[in-house]
Amino acid sequence: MPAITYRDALNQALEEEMERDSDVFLMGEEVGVYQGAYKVSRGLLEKFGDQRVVDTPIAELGFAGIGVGAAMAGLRPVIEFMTWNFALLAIDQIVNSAAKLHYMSGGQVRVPVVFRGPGGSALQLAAQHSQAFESWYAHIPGLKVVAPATPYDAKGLLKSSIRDDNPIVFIEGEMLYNTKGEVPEEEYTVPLGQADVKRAGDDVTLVCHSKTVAVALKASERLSEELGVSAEVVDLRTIRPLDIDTIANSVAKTNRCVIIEDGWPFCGVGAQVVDDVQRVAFDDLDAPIVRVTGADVPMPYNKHLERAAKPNPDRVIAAVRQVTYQA
Amino acid sequence: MPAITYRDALNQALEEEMERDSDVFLMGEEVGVYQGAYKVSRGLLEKFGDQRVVDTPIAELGFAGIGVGAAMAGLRPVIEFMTWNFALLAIDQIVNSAAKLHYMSGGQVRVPVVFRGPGGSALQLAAQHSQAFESWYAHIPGLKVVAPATPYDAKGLLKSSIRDDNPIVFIEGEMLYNTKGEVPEEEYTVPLGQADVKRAGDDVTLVCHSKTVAVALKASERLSEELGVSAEVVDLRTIRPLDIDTIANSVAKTNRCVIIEDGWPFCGVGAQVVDDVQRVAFDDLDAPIVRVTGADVPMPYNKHLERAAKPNPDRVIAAVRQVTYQA
Amino acid sequence: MTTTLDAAKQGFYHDLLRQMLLIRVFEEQAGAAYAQGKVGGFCHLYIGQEAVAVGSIAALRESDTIIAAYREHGHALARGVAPRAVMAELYGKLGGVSKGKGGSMHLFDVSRNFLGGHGIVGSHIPLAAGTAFASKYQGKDDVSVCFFGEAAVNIGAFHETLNMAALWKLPVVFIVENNRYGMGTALERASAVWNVYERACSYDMDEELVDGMDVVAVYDVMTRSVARARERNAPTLIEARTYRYMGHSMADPIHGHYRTKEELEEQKARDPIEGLRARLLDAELITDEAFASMRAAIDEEIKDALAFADEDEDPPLDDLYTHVYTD
Amino acid sequence: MTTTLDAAKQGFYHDLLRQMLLIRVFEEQAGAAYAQGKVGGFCHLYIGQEAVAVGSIAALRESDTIIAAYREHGHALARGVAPRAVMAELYGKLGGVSKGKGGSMHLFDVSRNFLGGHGIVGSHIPLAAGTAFASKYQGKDDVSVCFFGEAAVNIGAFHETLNMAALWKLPVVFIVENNRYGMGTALERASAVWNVYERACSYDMDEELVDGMDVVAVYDVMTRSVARARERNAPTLIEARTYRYMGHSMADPIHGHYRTKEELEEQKARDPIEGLRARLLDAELITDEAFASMRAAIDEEIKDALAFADEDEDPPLDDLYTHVYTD
Ligand SMILES: Cc1ncc(C[n+]2csc(CCOP(=O)(O)OP(=O)(O)O)c2C)c(N)n1
Ligand SMILES: Cc1ncc(C[n+]2csc(CCOP(=O)(O)OP(=O)(O)O)c2C)c(N)n1
Ligand SMILES: [Mg+2]
Ligand SMILES: [Mg+2]
Repeated sequence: MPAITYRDALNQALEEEMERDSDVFLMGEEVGVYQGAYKVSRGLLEKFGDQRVVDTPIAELGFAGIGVGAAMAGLRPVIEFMTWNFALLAIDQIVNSAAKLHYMSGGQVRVPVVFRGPGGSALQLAAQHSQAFESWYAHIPGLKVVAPATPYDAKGLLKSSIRDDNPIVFIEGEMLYNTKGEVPEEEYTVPLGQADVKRAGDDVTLVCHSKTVAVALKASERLSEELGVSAEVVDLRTIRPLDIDTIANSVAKTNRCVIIEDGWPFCGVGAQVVDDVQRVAFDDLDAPIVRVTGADVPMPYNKHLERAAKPNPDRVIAAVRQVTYQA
Repeated sequence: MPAITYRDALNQALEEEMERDSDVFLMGEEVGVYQGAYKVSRGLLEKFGDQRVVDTPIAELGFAGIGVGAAMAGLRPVIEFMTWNFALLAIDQIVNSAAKLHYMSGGQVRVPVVFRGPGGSALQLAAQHSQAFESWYAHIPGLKVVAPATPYDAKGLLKSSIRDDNPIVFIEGEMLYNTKGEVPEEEYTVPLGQADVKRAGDDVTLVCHSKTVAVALKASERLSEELGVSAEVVDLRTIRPLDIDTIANSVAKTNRCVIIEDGWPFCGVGAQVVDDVQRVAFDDLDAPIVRVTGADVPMPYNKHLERAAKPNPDRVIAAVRQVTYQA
Repeated sequence: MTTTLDAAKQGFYHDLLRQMLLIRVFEEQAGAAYAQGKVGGFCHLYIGQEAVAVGSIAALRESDTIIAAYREHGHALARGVAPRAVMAELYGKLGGVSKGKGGSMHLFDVSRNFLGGHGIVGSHIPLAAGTAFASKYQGKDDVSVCFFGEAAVNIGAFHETLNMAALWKLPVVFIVENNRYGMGTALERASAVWNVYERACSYDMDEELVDGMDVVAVYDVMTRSVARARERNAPTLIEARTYRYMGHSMADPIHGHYRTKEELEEQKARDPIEGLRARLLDAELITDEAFASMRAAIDEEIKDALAFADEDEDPPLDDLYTHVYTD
Repeated sequence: MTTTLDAAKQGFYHDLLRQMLLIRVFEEQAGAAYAQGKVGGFCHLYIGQEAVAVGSIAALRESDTIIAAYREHGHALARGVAPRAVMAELYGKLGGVSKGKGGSMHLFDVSRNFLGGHGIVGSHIPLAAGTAFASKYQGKDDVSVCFFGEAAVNIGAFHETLNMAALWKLPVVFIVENNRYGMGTALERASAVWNVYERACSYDMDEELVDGMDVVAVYDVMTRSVARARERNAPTLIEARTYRYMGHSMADPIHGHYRTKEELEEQKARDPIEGLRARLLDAELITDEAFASMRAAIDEEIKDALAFADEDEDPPLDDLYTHVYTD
């Protein structure tokens, strides 16, 4: 299998789905002429024309709503937010329109829209440009929330998202666009709602998603080398619906759990995982579940402070020591 | 002490703080001439004039930002959202401006603004008007989140919020405005960040806030009568910062915990309480923590469906049976 | 009234009159049912504004899309939704257009391209541009029509959407129903520009001002506006000057702090139904007998609707969990 | 250039020239430092637009408030913030204006009423109306000035704010720096109206169009706009036509898909610094020697700023947790 970047994997998913279904179109800031702020849409304008690759004014609320309206009328819009930080301006359309129309209309209206773009912190972008909102969207019934960690998952999950009849919040890792991984040449999809065991292990379960999967994998290597601890790495892939079975099965085996996420701790994704795990696997747990999260602060610009604010293998290892009482 | 309504308690807090400090002003839709959509600001326009009680156009993003700007310039704005559902349109100003300016400016800028209004579900207002967003705001470092359950707490906490130098999200219970409770005539405040034991008990801890405090209290009465179970009711009052000590002390005594909230389950306030409790009180817990939440659906209009979607004493009692293994 | 009647159109005029009267009687009965507690939540009556929905929707064809705000009973009825289905929805019954899940504010009938029924001010404006975008994308010549109040022009969604609708030449007609008040706020206290239609200047969009109490004038203006949209994708901003006879919603006072009883009575002299009836009598295009039997038939129809809504069943409790996601 | 020079103002012209040149040299060096990896994150240079900040800020008094977007180095320098403090902030150092926490996009100097430095397009527009509201509330006659790009006029915050600023007569001046592009999107592809100043029509607000490459013209227009705000609380929308010489940010191409090298060269012929220098030479109001020594002094000042930023220390790691809340 050829190794391609996460960016190109997303680009392939968009191109293939637009090829497959003429109802699919891409709309957002700089997606066309500029080839995408992060170049995810490179070449699509040239291939599909400006009716299907639509550059918008800076008007997140407006074009998100236009996307929802187009979906109500039967199209399959892919709405790109240059970053999810800016989607706060459009959140009324995502939460009050997209997530509720099917229910409020007694099942008459369908809203097959995909909202996508990079989320989480990057490098020195400071407080307003370094935020992870997975837990917010996952709080909302009516939405599905996807956050892939690898090129393979990114492509497969985006294709499934575009084909899904529900509104999807698809959060890409801004720091992952240049990462490479194997992606098959033949057609495939990755189903929504299934976590993936990225590494098998026996002693502790590391739950992670998006950018923190790499952190967990690095930590797990060092854990086996340095502490002889065998860690199992569970990549959530889809945050909502959450695949609690895969997590519970792992914890039933390891009896210990550490949850890693890029975002803030309070009511973060990890808090929900803790809630579920302690309920379904209470007797399996030999230690409290420990979380490794982004620091509970607005992201600072200075690079040393920023580094200190992010989850890293050291902090994961320290957490594993805690849950294995090797402190 | 005279018994007054939650609405009048809030009205008193506003009037007293506006009396005390001329930098305090109230801005929002219908707060003046119309006397407030829920009459919380009744009489204030007549008393303080239209420079300090400002009716706005329907422009949540704009007037929330004007409030933040006025706070940056040294005033103490109280920005009323007719309901927190509409604040989704203003959330960029709350999260990207108010919550971050002090940090981004290296401590130079202060944003002493209070955003307030009714939250949670009321009666048959359907999906777009029946949402509880406590967990969203509590996710954000830089914000403090308050959700009082009684007239006494409402008045005391609003006065503390107005005097606080940080941006405050003050969520009132739409269904609580007409509820009565004793409020002293003399000046008092309730400090932010302190939970309150609304009922002492030994067998199980019921954690709740806002509207669900009444549900927990009702349930606790029936628990003692019907099951001989003595429940301790802990009212969070402030969601962020969370008073985990009071909760942990209670659980250390009861060894069992049920969390009740009006909002959706996934990444709700209760999820964070579970996360904290299982970590600080792991060995105290004799059973998994169980949560009673609003149904994980957009709120339906039909009154029977709506009733079924909300937490009630029966569901709390069922949860207590679970954690006390009396199922 | 400005328009002159054309004897050849007698049947058409009778139809307009019948529709307006149907809405009037329906709303009077809906108000009565609300007072009896049979209708819950927020109920915004359309009495006084009938000519706007009836005159404009009469200029559409069935394949055109209609999107309205929460004051939309009249628009649904003018679109041909059965009074039974609308009343049953107000009662929250299974036979309601939205299966009892939407209620008064969220009427949907996809079979008639009636797409709600939206409760967040301004939020449905981009949705209408989105359905218009879809029509153009699909190569159809269907037009989308969006109804909203004069207070909604001050919110961001209006601005963002009108700019994109004009920039992209979308087949959409925006109809501002200027009833002079947004809840208790007079237009002059919320908007820097008092002629709402002038807002079109910022988007280089066609504008129209019409007497919203003259159903024939509304029909004429709408006819040419729809033609512009259908034939050359040119959007229009129409301001229809009308008046709301009742309170903002059934929970609000009819007059008081914000408007006088005198103003209300004065406005009622412009009554759209009485106005057309009188003109038809003058022109000898209707007889008192004909009008009386029209009225009698309508009374029957609404009585039937009330009976149907009364006897219809509530949705089963399982419906609480259906339609959150498509299946 | 339209304005004619007045020999009596020689000193003033020299000062304008010096400030523009200081910004130019600062930005060139900031760009070089970015290329060396000493400046991180997003860095938006102001080269080409110097006349707008310098000419307009020269018309203010110290107690007036300035709020800008993320392309604000020039505004901070024109406001008198030391190059050392700005450069150190770009380097993320403790001696930076925002203590290294804000970076290039978030410069704050409260002692100079310079309130940022904001990264969300349009979000600072209501903030400026808010500081203007505070000035009027406090009975001061200080004016607030808000700088933003032409692409920001299409977002909701612009619309909501201008309406309220005009409706409430707030002492604020809105300056649109029309550099023809929002990232890679030409004004004509984002806005239905190509004369940005015409947007004032929707708010019945005073408007001004000025050559943003003529610093004296900007000063004159700003002087009368500020007077309107100070003397009769009349806000103004100013469109200054200018041009950005560099890419949108240091991460973006200078030309390519969205604009040609030829257009860039053509625009450089309008250079504000070269233009003023040439006119002063013509008018014999400056000598080559005087200009050369002015340039030499500026080179020194920027060299010193670079050295300072280089040697200055990083904030201590504890700073990660300070300024989240006030203490
Ligand atoms: C964003 C938002 N803010 C506030 C409200 C509360 N609200 C409902 S209707 C209304 C007034 C709207 O007036 P207008 O647009 O003129 O329509 P009308 O009710 O007169 O038909 C307000 C403030 C809301 N539903 N949405
Ligand atoms: C709400 C929002 N959407 C998108 C962005 C990404 N973005 C940053 S600057 C910019 C272009 C702004 O152009 P303009 O307003 O003309 O200012 P200029 O950069 O030309 O000075 C965009 C799209 C953002 N920061 N905020
Ligand atoms: Mg109105
Ligand atoms: Mg620009």
